Amino acid sequence: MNATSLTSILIWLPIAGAILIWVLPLSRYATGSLALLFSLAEVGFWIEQAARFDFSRSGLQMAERASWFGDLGVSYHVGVYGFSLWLVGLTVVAMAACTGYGFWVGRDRSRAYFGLMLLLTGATVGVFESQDLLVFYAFFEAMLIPLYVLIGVWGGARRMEATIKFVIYTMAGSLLMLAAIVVYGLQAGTFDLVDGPVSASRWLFLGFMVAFVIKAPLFPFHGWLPDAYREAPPEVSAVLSGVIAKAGLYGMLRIAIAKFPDPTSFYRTTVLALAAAALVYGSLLAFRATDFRGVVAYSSLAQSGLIALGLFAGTDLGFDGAVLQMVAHGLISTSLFLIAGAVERRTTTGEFRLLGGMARGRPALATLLMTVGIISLAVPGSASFAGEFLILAGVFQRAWWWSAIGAGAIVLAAMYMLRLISAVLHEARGSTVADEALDLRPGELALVVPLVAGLLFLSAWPAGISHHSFFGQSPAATVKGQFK
Amino acid sequence: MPGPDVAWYVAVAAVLFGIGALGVLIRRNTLVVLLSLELMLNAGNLALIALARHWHNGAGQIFALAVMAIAASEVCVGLGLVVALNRRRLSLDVDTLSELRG
Amino acid sequence: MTLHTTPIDWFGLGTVFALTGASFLALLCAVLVPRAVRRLAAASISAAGFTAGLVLSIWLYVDSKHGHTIVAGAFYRDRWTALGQVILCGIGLATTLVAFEHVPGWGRGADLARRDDHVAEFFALLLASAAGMTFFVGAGNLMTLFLSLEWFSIALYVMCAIDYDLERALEAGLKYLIVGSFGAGALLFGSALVYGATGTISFAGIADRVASQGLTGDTFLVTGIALIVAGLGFKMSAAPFHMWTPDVYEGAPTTVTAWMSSATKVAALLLAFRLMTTAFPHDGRLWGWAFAIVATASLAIGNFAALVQRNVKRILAYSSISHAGFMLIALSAGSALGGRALMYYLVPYSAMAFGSFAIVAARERELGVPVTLDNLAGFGWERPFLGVAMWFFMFGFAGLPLGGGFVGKFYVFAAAYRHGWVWLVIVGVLATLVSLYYYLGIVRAMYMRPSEELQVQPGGSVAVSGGAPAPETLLHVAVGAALAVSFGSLFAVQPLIELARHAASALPL
Amino acid sequence: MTGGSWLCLLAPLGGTILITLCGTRIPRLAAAWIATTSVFVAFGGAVWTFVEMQSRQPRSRSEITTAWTWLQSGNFHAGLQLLVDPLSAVMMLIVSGVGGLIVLYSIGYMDGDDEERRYFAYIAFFVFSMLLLVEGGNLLLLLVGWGLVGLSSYLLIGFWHERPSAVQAAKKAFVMNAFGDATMALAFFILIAHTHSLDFGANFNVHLSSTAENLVALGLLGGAAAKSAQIPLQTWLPDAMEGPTPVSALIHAATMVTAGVYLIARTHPIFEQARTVELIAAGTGALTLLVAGLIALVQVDIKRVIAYSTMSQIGYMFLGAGVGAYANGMFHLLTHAFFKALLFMTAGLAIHALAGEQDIRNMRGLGRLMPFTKWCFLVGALALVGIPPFSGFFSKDSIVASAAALGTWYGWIFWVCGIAGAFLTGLYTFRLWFLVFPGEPSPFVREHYHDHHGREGAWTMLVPVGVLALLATVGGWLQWSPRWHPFTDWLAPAAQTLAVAAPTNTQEYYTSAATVIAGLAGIALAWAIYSEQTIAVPAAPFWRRTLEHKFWFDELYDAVFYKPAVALTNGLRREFEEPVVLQTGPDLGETTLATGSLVRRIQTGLLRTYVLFLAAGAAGVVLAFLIAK
Amino acid sequence: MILASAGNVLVWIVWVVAAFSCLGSAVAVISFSNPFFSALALIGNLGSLAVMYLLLSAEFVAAAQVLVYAGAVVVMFLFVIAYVGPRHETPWSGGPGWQTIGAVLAAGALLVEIVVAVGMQASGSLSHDDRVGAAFGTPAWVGRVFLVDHLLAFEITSVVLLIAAVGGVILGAHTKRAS
Repeated sequence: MNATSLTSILIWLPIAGAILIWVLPLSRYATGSLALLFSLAEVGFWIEQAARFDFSRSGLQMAERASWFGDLGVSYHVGVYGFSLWLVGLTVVAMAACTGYGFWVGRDRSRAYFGLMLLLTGATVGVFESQDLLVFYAFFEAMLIPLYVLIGVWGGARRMEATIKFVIYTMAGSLLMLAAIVVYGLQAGTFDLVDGPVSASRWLFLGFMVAFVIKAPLFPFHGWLPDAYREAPPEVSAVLSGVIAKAGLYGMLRIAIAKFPDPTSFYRTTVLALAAAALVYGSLLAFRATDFRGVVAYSSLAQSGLIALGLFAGTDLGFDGAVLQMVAHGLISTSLFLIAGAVERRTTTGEFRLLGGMARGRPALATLLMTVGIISLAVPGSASFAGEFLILAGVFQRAWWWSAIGAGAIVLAAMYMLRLISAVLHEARGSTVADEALDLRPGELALVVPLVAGLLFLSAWPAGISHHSFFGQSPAATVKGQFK
Repeated sequence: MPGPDVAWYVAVAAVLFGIGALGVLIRRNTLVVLLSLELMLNAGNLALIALARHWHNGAGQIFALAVMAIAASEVCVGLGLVVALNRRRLSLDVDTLSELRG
Repeated sequence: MTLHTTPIDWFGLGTVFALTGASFLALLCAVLVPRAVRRLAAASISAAGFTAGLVLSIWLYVDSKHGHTIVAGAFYRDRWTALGQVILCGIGLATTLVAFEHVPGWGRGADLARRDDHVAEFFALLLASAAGMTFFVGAGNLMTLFLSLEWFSIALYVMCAIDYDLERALEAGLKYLIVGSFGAGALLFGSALVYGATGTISFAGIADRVASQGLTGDTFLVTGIALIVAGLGFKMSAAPFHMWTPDVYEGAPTTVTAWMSSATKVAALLLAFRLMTTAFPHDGRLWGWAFAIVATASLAIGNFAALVQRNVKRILAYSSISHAGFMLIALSAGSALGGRALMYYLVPYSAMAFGSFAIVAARERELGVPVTLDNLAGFGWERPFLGVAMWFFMFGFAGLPLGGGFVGKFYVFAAAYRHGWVWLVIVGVLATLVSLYYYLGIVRAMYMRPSEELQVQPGGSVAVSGGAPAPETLLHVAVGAALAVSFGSLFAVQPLIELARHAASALPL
Repeated sequence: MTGGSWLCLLAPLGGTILITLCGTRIPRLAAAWIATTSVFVAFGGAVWTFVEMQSRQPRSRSEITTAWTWLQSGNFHAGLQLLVDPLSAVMMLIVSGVGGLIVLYSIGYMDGDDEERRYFAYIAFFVFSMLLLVEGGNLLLLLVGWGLVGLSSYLLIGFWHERPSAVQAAKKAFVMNAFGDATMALAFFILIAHTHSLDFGANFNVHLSSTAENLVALGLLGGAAAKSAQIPLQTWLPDAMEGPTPVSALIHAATMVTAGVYLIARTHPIFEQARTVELIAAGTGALTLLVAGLIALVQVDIKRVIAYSTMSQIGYMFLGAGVGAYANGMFHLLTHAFFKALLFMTAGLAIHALAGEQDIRNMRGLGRLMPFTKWCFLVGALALVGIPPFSGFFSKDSIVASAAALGTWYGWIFWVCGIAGAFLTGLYTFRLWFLVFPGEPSPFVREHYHDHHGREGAWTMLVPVGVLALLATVGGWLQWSPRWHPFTDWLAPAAQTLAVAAPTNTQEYYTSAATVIAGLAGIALAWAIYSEQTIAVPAAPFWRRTLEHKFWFDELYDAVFYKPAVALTNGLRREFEEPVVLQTGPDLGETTLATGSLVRRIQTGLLRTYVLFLAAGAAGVVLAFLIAK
Repeated sequence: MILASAGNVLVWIVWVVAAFSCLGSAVAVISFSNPFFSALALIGNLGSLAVMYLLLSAEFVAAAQVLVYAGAVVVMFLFVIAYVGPRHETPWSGGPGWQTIGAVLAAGALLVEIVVAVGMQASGSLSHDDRVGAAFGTPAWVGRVFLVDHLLAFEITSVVLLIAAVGGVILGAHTKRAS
């Protein structure tokens, strides 16, 4: 199999799997295993892709291109850059873990469920790989379709409001992006992201940014976030904050910043301000949130802000740090939500006042939650420390106060994450924590441990990503040069 | 054969059209509404024939003839509905036929 | 005296003849074929007729590279016509499949003896209306336009009321008839005025006269155009000429609604595009703006009103109004791109509209009552295939990239932008946003309710036919076809656009 | 030489990983011994390094070894690299040596705790982090170690996680250190912005604008103060005594808390370019040593007394390093590691024997039952006060002398503070001594005392105490500045003492005299008050309360930082998040639906209305056309 | 000459009478409360229209008008009216208040607009000319035009009529249906 076809395989394999699962009348168990098989195959193919990716070569790699409809210059054009490679990896790994979680907890209506999970996988990979604006938009929207049903059917008590709110919020942004895409594409004569020229139009920039800041999200566009993260089934929340949110940030990097250099510098301060606001605001609210998922939800808001800070710093360190942090935080929040799900399965709640003292007698749970939590608060030496350090060092070169704010927010991060850890694991035993509530079972370990292992590996060698995301010595120059 | 300008005929047609429209708008009896529709079609016919005279080509007259047939068909179906309604012991008052709304 | 009768290009009218002939045959069934097999016979004739029509119109498409008028300029034989006929015949075929199991008369309830009354006539009318539409899309002058309009309109009036035991059916029929005749009256008077201004009724002739005699902006002409716009606006059910739509769609038998909502729009929009661009190119500014405004109104009213409906048929009716608005955007652009956009949009749209109404029909039948958001609960789990299909159509309507609706919207916006109307793009975008709420609402009703709310046992059915549930195989086939079309049109954009381009090239753009 | 350093660094990490992976599959004792062995292996590595370094010329005693590029971006890259030079060698020896003894000690101390394995994993991890801190070959790696020791200190303070107080103390410690980390990080950002690098060399030989230099130095000082519990970031240390006593001995006395001193010595070129800031560091030390000494006077928890004395002794080290006498600061760090660990461990013996009792008012007369403990504690106390020939004497006095060597007005202020500190040290140390050990055992003691198989503790506990007692006695003889100073010479290539801070012998002599007299005076006063009761403690209720409230630092921070933050957040959530951010979407939705029902109203169901709309529409279009044509 | 002018006057008189009776009867159609009278009034309207067709030299159409309309359509009306029985209903009544106002406004607007349009046009292209062939409007001529120029229209009307008949049968003539 030649390398280029890997790109398309990664997109269409899970979608084919979804259709297969919908068609085949299999038992729940068989369906789950089949879905798991597909998502593991995805991981395998991605490893193959990463192995074949040539980091010493510039420009797009493993590109495939076929005209979709020519009269408007729209083509099915997919390929990977360094940073998209990492995000695809994050996607397939996280989705595999979450699919496994769904299998482990035995979701009912399994055929629908697993089909949608696979569909989501394909769509998300598509977002990170597509190199044509309309294809990008198509996948960007396609992610919503399974999410809407996944939250609405398998979610919590207030799932319906949550899911409608989520979809309409995000569509509000992305539809404006569609308008912007139409205008950009017809002006440029092509919708191709690689050949497309840069544009100086501030309106188009804003049109794109609206979609991305809602998806990421940045303050104050996160109205959908708390409900969605609380009401969705844990594995879906994991995907949402771990992977889907990254699509918005990826969009900022790949489209908003790369294609609109002048507007970017014009609105830089504004966006940086929004990002910083998201960082501080999210950290503060996470610090006062009263439940497990609430903390993680608002911390994801803060993290989105941090990453946006790095992206819009527009400096070498900023870009590298942002990509690194995207991957790191993706793994972190995925594992955190999965652990949250495990806790809720045992105690039926995520409310702090009902939890506590779970560390005693549950070493695996304690160790994993402790490890992930500590990595997520960016203790020096961890992957997320590396990411945040680069981001803040990068934005420092823009103006010192951004990194001052960031540093302050990191202290806040320590406060809310330690609060989370001790509220769940430490002090007196919570009223809902029964002795029978077991430690993590092997099945759950098999899902979370690989993610944590990945995090530890990144902690040992963050340069593995930070130095392999953009070709050349200066990421800023690479971005400016359209990744050529 | 000199006589009033074509414009006068068309004007009459216009007025007739307006009267027919008014009839449809202010009458509740299905039958009268159908009659008013006939008036509107006839207004169209008059205009067509007058203008056919003006351009003295046949299209207008043929059009008018065809319209007569059409009018007849509409009446046929319309009256059929009236009969059906009547057989269902329903009022022929169009205002009472408002089960479907909103 | 010798009479030089006009030469008739029989083949050029092949589709129309096929359908009309089939219609007559079906009518004969009503008297010649015993009741026991009448439904089967009539349905088979109808299917055969539509298939023949399909084949012929495809053949016509291939064979009519250079479009021209036939039979003394009464009819256009070109690819625009042929493609429209292909779409119409396709819908007709699907309608036949659904109708075989559904129409007329679930309204007549359990009285089996009378379910098959007028079944033959129904198919005859279906074929007749289809014939009328296939003629309508090719109409070459104002007279044939008016006549063919009445042709299928009258057939539709009767079809709406064919469940004449139901008051709502009669009400729908009467409303449709009266409002329709009023619209026809306006159209007629408008044609008269245009005729008066130019002295001819053939589309091309009008344009020539206007050009040669500098009639642009002539009082009669513009007044006539205005009245014609109103008359056609009624047929497309575009606001503010839309008011009849929800009521008629709700009252008519659902199969008929499916047929109307998809086929009528195809015919009306294609004809309108041809008429405006062929006959009135010089007043493009006027009707362009008019249709833009009408489009905006339709988008606004259709979507807003749909938000607060409970009855699914009404929701879909309003959604069809809003989609008329989308397609009118393409029409108002009046460019070659607009023509392509319109032609493309119609394919997934009609598939989705037909499919969704067909699904409603199935639900209606198993419940025996009108379908509302409440009694739709659990449908998705009870009828997996139909549920998924509905899910599909709803997301497709909403413009999510699950079907061709997405590309259609994109094309329409592109046409509007090329025409320099960014504001129209924004309007469309906002309308889409609003529409999400009710489309998602239907999906929510189908899937996201607790199972206790299930209406019937999965696989079960409220016995229309007394015994076991009807398998409704044909309906599933039809829905599957609609699904295939709306899904396939997402991937097969290029070929479809090629067809549309050739079709549009027949128009003087 | 580098081999030794790697071995030294990785052995404890290996221990941690081994224990974690084995989990509950190995007996507790096994875990304990794995940890102990790993740390002693590390000590072996340190010795190896030291010996190799010994054999080299002073100029060539510094070597950097890189494993791989840890973090890289653009033209900035920081390797995973170790720097071995005299300074780090000393620290390696202290950390792994004292650490080894303390881990050994905790085998006995932690015996019977049902989460022993976790304890030993943590403590081995701490040793690893501390070694990473002192061996780190560039500023980034130093920061990594810096953060990791903070982390392990958090883990160990909160080891008994059912105790809310312990968890709170752990969080407090971590957050305050995170603040220090943040200021250091900011300092590093400045360096990166200027030099695109965090290598020691690149940043030590570069000359930045004085503002930049001062900011960098301030940032580093913030980190140092947080880690070493210097004012104003000192409040976490006393609470940290919630942790097990060996932890207090190792982390909060011997090694981690003194890292600030190491940092100043390590980055002295930066500080020297920002001399003002360096002197501020010295001032901080001076202030802290007084304040801590005063607070120690009124504490009743045996470990807290020692904790405050730790703060005060680190104050001395800061003073020394601040004025530029890095070697003296480091030397005091060394001796302090011996005697303070000794004090904590003897206190631990007492606590262990009294089943966890820590209130010195209940301990009277313990010495009768625990003679070994008693004498060892006395050694530590004398070393602490700085009575010759015990180690404290040699190191402390030279620091005060260097202050005098400055000769400037602030130099003399520092000098006075040093002397006063010596007096306070004598006072609070022997207050402790007289309250706990001499005299008849109190009923409480008799009731709760239990020995360990007839001994005062398990041999694993007694042996380290003995060794440290020896070291606390002789450790200081390594250098007596007026006469011989091998330690200073050894450190010279890494951290050359500033000329201005090099005291003359006379200064050395009279300073020594003064400190010893002050110390003895303190001891005498303690004897008079707590042993003979000839002098009564002055009531001075205000001052007493002030000291008991530790000068109200906690209350201050609570009121200035924590409470406002909480109020702000609650306000944001109530006034902004819920009503605005979360509600806007639904509100818009409501409005839309309202519009919908409005539109719906025109659909009256009346046929004539429909016709009316059609007619009106037609009329409208006609009118529009007639106008627009 | 005089005859001609007299002919002119005569034409004018006939026209005026026809026009007024046409409009008058139209008004009557929509204002009688009894549909039966309305139907009768329609006959008058059709008749006067037929006269105008004659003036416009459309003999055949005039004849057809009388035959088809007066002879067929209206008769059909009358039958149905007799069948469903008299149903009295006064104009301007019922419906929401704004319905009536809107009705007048809309219908009035249409009327005025078109009349204005006619007026604007009358000065221009709608000037009268009398040079029209003698054959114009004769049945033979009409037949020729029908079969030569507008064959399809002819066919279509037949189809439409058939459909309408079928529809009428389905809707109107259902036996044993009254359930």
